[in-house]
Amino acid sequence: MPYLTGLPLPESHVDYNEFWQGCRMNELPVQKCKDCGWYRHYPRPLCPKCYSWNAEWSKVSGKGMVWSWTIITHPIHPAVVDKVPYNLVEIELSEQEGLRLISNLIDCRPEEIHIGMPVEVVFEEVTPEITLPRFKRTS
Amino acid sequence: MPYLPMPPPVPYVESYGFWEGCKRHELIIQRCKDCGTYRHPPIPVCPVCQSWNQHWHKVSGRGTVEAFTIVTRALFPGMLVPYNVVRVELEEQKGLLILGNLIDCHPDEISIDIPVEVTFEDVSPETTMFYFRKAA
Amino acid sequence: MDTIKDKTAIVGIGWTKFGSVKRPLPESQYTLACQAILAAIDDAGLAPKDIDGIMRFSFDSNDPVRLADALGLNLRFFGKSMYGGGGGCACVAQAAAAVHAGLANYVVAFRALSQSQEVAFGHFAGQFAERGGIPGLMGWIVPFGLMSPAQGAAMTASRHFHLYGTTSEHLGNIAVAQRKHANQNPNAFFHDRPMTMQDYMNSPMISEPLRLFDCCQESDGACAVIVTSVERARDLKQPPIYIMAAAQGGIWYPNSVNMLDKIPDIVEDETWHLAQALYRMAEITPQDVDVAEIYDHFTIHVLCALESLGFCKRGEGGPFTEGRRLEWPNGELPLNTSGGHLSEAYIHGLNLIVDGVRQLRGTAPAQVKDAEIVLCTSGNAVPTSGIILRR
Amino acid sequence: MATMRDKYAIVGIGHTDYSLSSGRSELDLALEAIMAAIEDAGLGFNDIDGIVGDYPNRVDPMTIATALGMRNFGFFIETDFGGGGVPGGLLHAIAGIEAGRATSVVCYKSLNGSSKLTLPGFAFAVEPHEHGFTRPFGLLAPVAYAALSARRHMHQYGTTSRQFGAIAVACRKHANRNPNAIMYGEPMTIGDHQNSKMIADPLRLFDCYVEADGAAACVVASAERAKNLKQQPVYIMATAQACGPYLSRGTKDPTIEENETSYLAQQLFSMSGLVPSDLDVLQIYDDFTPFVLMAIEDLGFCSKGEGGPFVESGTIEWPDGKLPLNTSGGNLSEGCIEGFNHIVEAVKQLRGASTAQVKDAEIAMVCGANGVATSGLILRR
Repeated sequence: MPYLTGLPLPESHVDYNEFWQGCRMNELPVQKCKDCGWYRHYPRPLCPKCYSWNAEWSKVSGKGMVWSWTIITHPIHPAVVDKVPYNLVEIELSEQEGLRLISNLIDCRPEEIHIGMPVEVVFEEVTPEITLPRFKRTS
Repeated sequence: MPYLPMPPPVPYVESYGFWEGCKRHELIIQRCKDCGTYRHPPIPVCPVCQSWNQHWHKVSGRGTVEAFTIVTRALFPGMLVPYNVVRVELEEQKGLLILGNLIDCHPDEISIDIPVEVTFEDVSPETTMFYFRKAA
Repeated sequence: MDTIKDKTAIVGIGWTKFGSVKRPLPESQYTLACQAILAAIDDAGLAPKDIDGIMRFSFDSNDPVRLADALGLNLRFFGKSMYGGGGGCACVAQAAAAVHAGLANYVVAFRALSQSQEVAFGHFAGQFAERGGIPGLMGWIVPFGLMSPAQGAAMTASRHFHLYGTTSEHLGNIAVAQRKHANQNPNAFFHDRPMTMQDYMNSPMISEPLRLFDCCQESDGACAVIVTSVERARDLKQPPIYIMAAAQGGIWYPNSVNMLDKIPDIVEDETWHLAQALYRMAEITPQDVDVAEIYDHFTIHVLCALESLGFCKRGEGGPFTEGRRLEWPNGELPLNTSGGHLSEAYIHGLNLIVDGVRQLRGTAPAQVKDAEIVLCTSGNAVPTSGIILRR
Repeated sequence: MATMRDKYAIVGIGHTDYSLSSGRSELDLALEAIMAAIEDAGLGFNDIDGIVGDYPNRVDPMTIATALGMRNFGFFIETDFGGGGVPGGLLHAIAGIEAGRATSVVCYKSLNGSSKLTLPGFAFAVEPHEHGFTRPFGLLAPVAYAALSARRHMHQYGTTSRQFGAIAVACRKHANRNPNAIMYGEPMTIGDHQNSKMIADPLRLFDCYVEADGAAACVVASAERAKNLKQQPVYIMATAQACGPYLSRGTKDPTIEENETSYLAQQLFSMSGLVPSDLDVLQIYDDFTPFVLMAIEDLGFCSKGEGGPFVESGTIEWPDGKLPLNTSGGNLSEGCIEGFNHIVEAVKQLRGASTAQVKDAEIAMVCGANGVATSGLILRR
């Protein structure tokens, strides 16, 4: 059973489909500049550091640490009325400082979560089309 | 039956009064209590004298076709074409325009300046649409 | 009153490939915006870090944060024009105003569209059909089937025909002239598709009296221009194209549910007010204009604009289109020489500005000999805007 | 190099009642505030020749122009980016007037945040699709971004919830002098703050803005023109916008020294020739208390990480604090008019007409939302 269900899901979009296709194959592809090697997420048309249009979808390790976290205790949106409390984490991936993405921790009670804790990606299929990258503690 | 297979308007703060009037089969237009200017669509302030005093005034529903088009291409499946859209200038005030459809009227019979009068259609318990027909 | 006449200039222009709903481009609106902006920066001989201002369109999802993200920009000026196609020249006008006031040095005005991936304007009302009801002001028109700009334009046309005896041939003159220009322009969508008056008359009726070829396209693509001060312009790669005047025009209009169903009786309409402001600031008359880049969402609106802009009197727009007057190379007032929205691409007026600049640089696909002054306008039938450019 | 310092002034202000449920449309509210601002300036409706719209354009300037009987409106533009962009509306007005395009420009903001009596129009605008990277994980409202930033600030600098609370308490105290504040008559202690409902840990209910129905407006004109008008002019010493690559549409990293708000401060202080210690009163966009704390740091009123002790020291509390903050109650306690209420309050302070009047207030700063593209003003008597 996925950590959170019934929330708005990603729509197909030409700039982002590679990311979600990767997740379906249980991979975490992050856009990387082929010239200067800088990772960027969310995906962007070109590299804001060196202005190169050459980019690849680089499979990252999926390892990282909790950069920040919150416990949503109040239904801040109609979609989560029956879902609170839930955790929301921002993960910094080990590949690059500041390379962060939003996700959830699937195996932690609120009091167990702390900034800096090492985590790794797990993939949760929520529909046949969409698999979401979530995280668990690195044992 | 509505003239077109389209969803009804959703009344909003300024337009409730108008659509309530339609339910009573009355065409009522917002009018300035101070200078008497009619205005449509409704807005809170009189564009002529900036007064906030206004009331809903029942108009005759008579007017003339000011402009029209015959739509011949459907924009989505289920849209019946051809159909007409007319802009009617109500007799109460020059330039008092209201958009609608001319029912029971063949496209060839429609021309600018022909006299028309309002008619109403209860399309659902919640909604009464207003249309125009050629004046007798 | 002090004005900005000749105090700012367009120093860079950029554009992408153009596609359409029928022949889509694979790139997103985001990518297209970046392509066009970088092309303009390169054309000007600038670096991205020089750009410190952005003016975007209403309905353009490329907000300043997205562009700063993608292009590494540090912006101190950003804003948004309004009324869709009415706002193209307003983006340039406000960019010029910011530069003039010392609030920014190099401001980009751009438009990116992917009508194949996003909502195609001609069909946006389709979204209403699935709804339970029609909200807000749209509730006054959509339930009666007035759902697309073409249908609104048709209302204007029927009234103009009635009042002034205008004919379909008059509208056809505009479409045929612009197609001829597109045939000169390799980047025009209809470059390889000549069109005769007969072809125009045979094109399918969309909403009487307007035919398919009275309507602009639904396009994919982007255009961008860069505005700076004349002092900075002197040191850059391209010859500066001076902004003689930049203005907007809007009118008091009590029946303001706007689906481009303009009322052609009104002599002093939004474009008339715009014209007064433009000619006053530029200190020229319509007769001084060498090339007209007039916003062509629909042929009837071009015809109304020709009247409002003072090229002829209200009601005389029809006859004015006759005698190949609007046709390059020999016409007295070459119109939309890239093919415009009807035949090049619908980039919301920015492609008209780009072509206007090319005319003054002498690099237009259908170059008007010795063109010195170009008038560009944005969409009328809504609050509108315009600029006058010179070499 | 042109400078706009002191060349323009706010000559009129107006606002509606702020309430939880007005039963009125945004258009209705906007017109009341705009007409009040024009009357406050001693101008006629036909003297207005420019309108700066409120992003995301809830109320159409063409409709306003029609209602005001403006036969020709020749300057209209929209400031971008919601709460970040509001003070920037005045920047656009100044640019327009300086270009000879207008003489008296009205700026406004109208909201039905509480009763949601909005008037939907076209659905042309495309929602940024990158929402797909946040919504499926439950990042569905701004408060969640604020919570993630706040947690980072606490982790990095030892900032506490009580310190965030000090901002909320100060704003509430000020609101309790302002009869138009939604929280008027509802005092709040730090204890009340600490006991308020947790929304997104560490943020509690009283760390969040109060959604409101209401509208506010002002009229901008040249300093010369201002001299002959009804009100004592409030001069615009500096106005700026700021947006940079450091935002990256994610959570604001509070440790990054160079960010949108520091860039804004740099411009505001260089244009005005002032330093932070010159300011008498602050109006800082307060959607969530942590963002106010970060703004205080980024604007240079204290150094990075010292925002907590700074706000806890009482410095921001009227009447005794050295730098009273959001003296009308702000978005947190007066009601969220997306920061336009901050502009109105800054003007009242400089007119000597605030309900929490700072003695001899001469210079005020207005700062838009941070963590997004932002803008600000420095105003003087």
